[in-house]
Amino acid sequence: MLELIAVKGIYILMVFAAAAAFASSLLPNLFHGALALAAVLLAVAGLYLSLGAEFLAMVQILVYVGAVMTLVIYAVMLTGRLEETVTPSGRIQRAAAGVSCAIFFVLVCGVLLSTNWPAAPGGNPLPSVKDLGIDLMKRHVFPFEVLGILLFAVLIGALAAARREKS
Amino acid sequence: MVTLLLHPLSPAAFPLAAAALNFIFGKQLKAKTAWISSAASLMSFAVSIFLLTRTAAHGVMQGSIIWLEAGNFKITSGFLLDPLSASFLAVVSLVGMLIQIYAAGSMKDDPEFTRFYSTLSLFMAAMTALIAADGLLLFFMAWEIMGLCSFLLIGFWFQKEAAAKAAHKAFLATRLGDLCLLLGLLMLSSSLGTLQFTALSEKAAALGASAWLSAAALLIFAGAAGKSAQFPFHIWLPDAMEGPTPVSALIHAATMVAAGIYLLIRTFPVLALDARVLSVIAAVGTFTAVLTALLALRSQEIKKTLAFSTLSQLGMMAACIGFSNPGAAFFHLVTHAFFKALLFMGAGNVLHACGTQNLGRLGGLGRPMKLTSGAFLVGSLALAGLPPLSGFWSKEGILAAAHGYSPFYFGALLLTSFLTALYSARLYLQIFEGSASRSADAETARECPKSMTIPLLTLGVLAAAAGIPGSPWMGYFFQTFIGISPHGDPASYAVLAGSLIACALGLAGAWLSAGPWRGLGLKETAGAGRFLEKAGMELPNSAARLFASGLKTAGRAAACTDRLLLDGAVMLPGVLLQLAAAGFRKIQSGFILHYLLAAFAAVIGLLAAGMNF
Amino acid sequence: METLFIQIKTLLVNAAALVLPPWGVTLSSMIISALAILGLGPLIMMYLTLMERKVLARMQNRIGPNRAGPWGLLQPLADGIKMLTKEDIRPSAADPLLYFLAPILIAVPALMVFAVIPFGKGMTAADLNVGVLYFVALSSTTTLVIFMASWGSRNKYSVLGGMRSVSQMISYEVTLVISVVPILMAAGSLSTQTIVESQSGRWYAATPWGLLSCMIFFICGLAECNRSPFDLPEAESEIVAGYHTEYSGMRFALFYMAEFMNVFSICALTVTLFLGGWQGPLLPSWLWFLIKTYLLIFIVFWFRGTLPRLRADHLMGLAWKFLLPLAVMNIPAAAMSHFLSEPFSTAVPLAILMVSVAVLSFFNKGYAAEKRVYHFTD
Amino acid sequence: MTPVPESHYLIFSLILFSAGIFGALTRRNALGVLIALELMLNAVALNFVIFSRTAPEGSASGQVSAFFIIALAAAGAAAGLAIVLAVYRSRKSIQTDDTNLLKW
Amino acid sequence: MIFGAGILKGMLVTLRSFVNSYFKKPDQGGLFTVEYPEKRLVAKERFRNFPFLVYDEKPEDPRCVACDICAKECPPKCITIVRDADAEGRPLKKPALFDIDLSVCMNCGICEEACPFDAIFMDHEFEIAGTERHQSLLYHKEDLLKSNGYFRQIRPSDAALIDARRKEAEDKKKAALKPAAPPEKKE
Repeated sequence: MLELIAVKGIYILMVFAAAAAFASSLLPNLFHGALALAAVLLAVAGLYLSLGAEFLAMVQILVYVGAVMTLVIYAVMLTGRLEETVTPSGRIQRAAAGVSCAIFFVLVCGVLLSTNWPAAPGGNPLPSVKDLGIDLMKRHVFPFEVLGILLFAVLIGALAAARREKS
Repeated sequence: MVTLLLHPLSPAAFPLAAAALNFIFGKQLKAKTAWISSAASLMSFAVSIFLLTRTAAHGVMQGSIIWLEAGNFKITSGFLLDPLSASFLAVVSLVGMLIQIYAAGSMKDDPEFTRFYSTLSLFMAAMTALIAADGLLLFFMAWEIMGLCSFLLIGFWFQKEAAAKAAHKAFLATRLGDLCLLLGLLMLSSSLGTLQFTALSEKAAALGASAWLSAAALLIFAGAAGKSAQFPFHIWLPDAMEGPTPVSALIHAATMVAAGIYLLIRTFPVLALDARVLSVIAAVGTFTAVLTALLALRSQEIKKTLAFSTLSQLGMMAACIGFSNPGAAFFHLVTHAFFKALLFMGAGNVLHACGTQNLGRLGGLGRPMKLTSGAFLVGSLALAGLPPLSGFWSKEGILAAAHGYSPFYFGALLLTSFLTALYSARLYLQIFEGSASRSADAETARECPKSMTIPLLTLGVLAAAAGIPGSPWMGYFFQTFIGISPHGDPASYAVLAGSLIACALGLAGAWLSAGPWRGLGLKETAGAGRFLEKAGMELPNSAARLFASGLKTAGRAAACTDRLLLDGAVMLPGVLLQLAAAGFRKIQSGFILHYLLAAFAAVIGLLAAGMNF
Repeated sequence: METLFIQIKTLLVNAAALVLPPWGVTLSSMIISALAILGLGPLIMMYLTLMERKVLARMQNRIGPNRAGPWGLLQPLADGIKMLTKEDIRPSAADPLLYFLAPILIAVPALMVFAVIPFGKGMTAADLNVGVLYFVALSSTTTLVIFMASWGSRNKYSVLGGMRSVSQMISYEVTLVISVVPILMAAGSLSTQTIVESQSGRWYAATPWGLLSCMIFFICGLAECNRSPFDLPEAESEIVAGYHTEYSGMRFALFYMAEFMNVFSICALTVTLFLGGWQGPLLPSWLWFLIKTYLLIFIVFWFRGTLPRLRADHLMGLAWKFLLPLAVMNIPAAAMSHFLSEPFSTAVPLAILMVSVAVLSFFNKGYAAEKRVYHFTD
Repeated sequence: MTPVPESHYLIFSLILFSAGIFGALTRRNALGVLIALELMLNAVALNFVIFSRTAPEGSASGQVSAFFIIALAAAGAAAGLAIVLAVYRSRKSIQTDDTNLLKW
Repeated sequence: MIFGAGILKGMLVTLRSFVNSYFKKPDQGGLFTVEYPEKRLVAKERFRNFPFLVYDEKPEDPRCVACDICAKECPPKCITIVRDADAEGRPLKKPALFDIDLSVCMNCGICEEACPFDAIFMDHEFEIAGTERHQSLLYHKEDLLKSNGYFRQIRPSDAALIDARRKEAEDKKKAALKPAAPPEKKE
């Protein structure tokens, strides 16, 4: 019985996230868009939890909602006027985009439904945080280090780009 | 060191060194350049005299170095000293020396003094090198340098419009001749395989006559005609008088113009292969002689008259070669060098003395300029062909050859010699005889300084005595010495009588026209004179211009076809590309969203394809 | 006494078991602990406000609120009623969605964080094995809500205050997370329960690197909830009241509650991570926990009573130039102590930390104010 | 572990992805595009996690790659926003159709 | 630890004051707050608040003789006096009307110093809040009158001095009048 509630919860979460995703694309006010994105991120974190990836959910919240969204909103506040609303793009553009997205969706849906995914697993235990850490340090240690360097470089790059010129 | 000095090419080396010296240190040396080049020509004269005696004693001297070697193809060039070239060398270096001494006096106050002398020495070097050359290659190079020097010297006073134009015309005319010579030369070398004079004759004899060789011969004659100003190319010599008088004396009387004849003599064996070639040469030579003799009568200036007389004498020499008697032509060449240089120097003195050379304003200079008038008299009489003087003997040789060849040519040449006698005597009478009152500057005229008159006198003596070695009195020693061709039958009295009568008639005519019949018949002959002038001079000029304009239009036509076809072909793809680019540019609208949309559409396309609907 | 609350809960659950089907029982146990937290939260908040005013008063030789109720115990109730009755003014230009959502959303993470805190032995609402990370993640979401509040109220002061507080929270969050790393290395797990149990022998605060990371964690925690020396964003004297300028009445109460709950949770987490959580000799585990937490809270108010407010750039300078490098240096120190044998296991970390503190103090010399010398006119 | 079938999750992530693309295509504001980008990256990360569930015994590579995607997205966002700020400072507007200097 | 030394010293100060507040006497560092409504601070004698009129025996005849000096001297001019008249309209040495507008009065005490007849003094009573700003703060003669006993009670030393001086003046007058007239004039 509890599972049923959980499943219902997940579907509700999905619907909420989908709505928030479309809201973030359609809302004229960019700030609302950004917040809708935050809502989507939290929903996805919830989905990660439902998929058993706790560490990932927490990382998602910490990195995305904590840092990236703050950055985005900082940018929105710095660039947008206090009450500016964003002008939506031309009618043809929106129509064309809508049509192409719809086609894309239909195509991939076709693919999804036609292939038979392996049965929803009950058995194998989910990797715990420890397994994740070990795997990160063993098999994926190289990308991990490269990632560190990349983030360091982006840090400096972003500083240099956004810095107000001295002269 | 001594043997090196006496090397056959050293007569060329001295003037070359002098030319270089003058050219480089010209500014510092100033007046002394005259002494340097005269000394150089003196040295080359002395060496050539020594060489003359050696060749006379030991016979032909020959030596050559390998000029160019490519695989089995080898070109050698060097010197060939046989009696012909040795004697010509002596004559040329002697005349050159005298003229350089004379020039020192006449060109004294000219600002470009050093440039004059360095070019003159360069010319002497080229002339001597040409004479001593053993093959057509070195000969052709010297030939070209001479052409250059004549251009520089004619256009010496390049500030003067006329001088520059004359130099230009002379250079172009001779260039055309050189072109033909080069073609002929190449044809010869390709067919006979060699350019050496000695080898040339043997190979030609071995090969026998052929259209190719006769064409080559004709081309060589055209080259000689260009340089020696035969009929179609004679237009440049009268204008070349714009240059300073020593230049006219040296180049346009004695040496350069003679080079053409010397070339014909050297390549005579090839010319002789085909009788038709000889007949062409003879015809052209005679025609030039007659025509220019008539023109000489009309001209009013001393130097122009002398120029025409040179043309006619050269015509006679060419004709003589045409009559297949190069020896007589050479003998006349030598004597002509002496008295023609003398006449030109005389004209120079007159010009130097009274500043003008227009016959109408001259007259009665005999008394103030005794020496010049005396020498001038000897020169003009030699030109006329008075018996004891050199002119008679050499002309008589030519007339004998003409007589042997065909009576028609004999008559024509007799007419020429009569006309020659007529205008040379008239010239003398108009300048030096008659009343002094006619021209204002006649009174101021004074004898020129010693440095100018001495060369005049020596040439006077030479002009008088040069004929004797080739005369019967010395048993035709000169002809046998150069040994090119046997002398004609001296015994034919008709020839002897004909020349004597022609000379006498000419002198009498001159005396009459200058004295009692002055101005008689001038008007009647004016019309004919102008027609003659037009035919003789303007026609070839306009022909040349026509030829030039023809070339120009041909050039323009070629240019536009080139631009149209070639460039067009190249430009076509470029133009097409630009059109296409203009079309495609619209796609790049600058809006990121369009690009995104396009990219996304592509993705969908791929996807659809991937799922092979 | 020890398992008082656990017994209460089991009692309730058994009662529920009589009525509800099996799945209902687990649901009810969840709901009961959730309700406990929901009730505990505001209660804590109310009495923290009172405690704060009392402590501050005493420090300033004042008595503090003692009018409402015996010794002022009903003062929070009075405040609550005041908040409720106050007119709820809303700026006309305010963005309806953001302005309305902000106060609610600020309380949510503040409450959710309590799920992870082990109040006593076996008394953790939800023992996640990513406990600490859960805590840090949720505390980082508050920045977003502050943005909403400041931007939603369309007021220059609030936007400025919002920007300042967000930048402050971000810089201190980084140091907070890094300062926790040595403890996680020592404990070997992220779950708060195991961390507390691993401290049974020796509190982490007892070890040199543990003490240092405890101090860093505590200071950053304070900065995280804009308290005491770091309360620049809502400094009344400078920018009115920072991001909650435009809020009044119940909305402001929510902000106020969230702030105090953050204080409580930071102190609670400091206790669990460094001061041995509910480990204690005699008293029941939850009592120890509360004693330690309230001690720390007393220190927080103590800070509030003494320290002047930090200037904006000093605030930032402290975070990035002093605390962060120190926290980073702490990690190798902790590693050293773990791997080296006994005599060196304390000496080497101490040496490393001493050196790094000295070096950093030297480099940050510019910030330390010189000693003021007073010249009295003679 | 919830018995929610995988295809539902995949369809959801597809919806997320299409929303992201739609947003990217229609937003005229550079920031809007960045937001849409984050959305898309999230959808992809979700896919990884979905498939990590059926991964063979105990392998965490699905979650690790999702972890990397999150980190990279953060780096991307940082760089993108820095550039957007620089553009804003120089052009006073970040409407995508204003920044068309590179048009030929 | 030069970096943290200042902070610790400051913390110690506040901690000490926190602890002292519980264990120390008010004057040695403990709490000295007087919880106002229940406990009150004894006002110092010279404490000045709004003025009041003094009467000796009966409120009807106050010491004030309506000489109007205090009204003239009052900087904000908040005192208004109307001299009393007997039946025939002859002025009496008593004020018929003596109003002080307390909302204007600034408790400067100049009227007390200016009054030659020791009639007006500054009161210690400060809890005089009114329900509205205008009439309730306009005190009339009846509100202002207070007995000399009250005066002696709130300002013992001053009252003693003044009473002594008045008595002495009275005795002197009585002595001076005894030979001439009865002393009832000078109350």
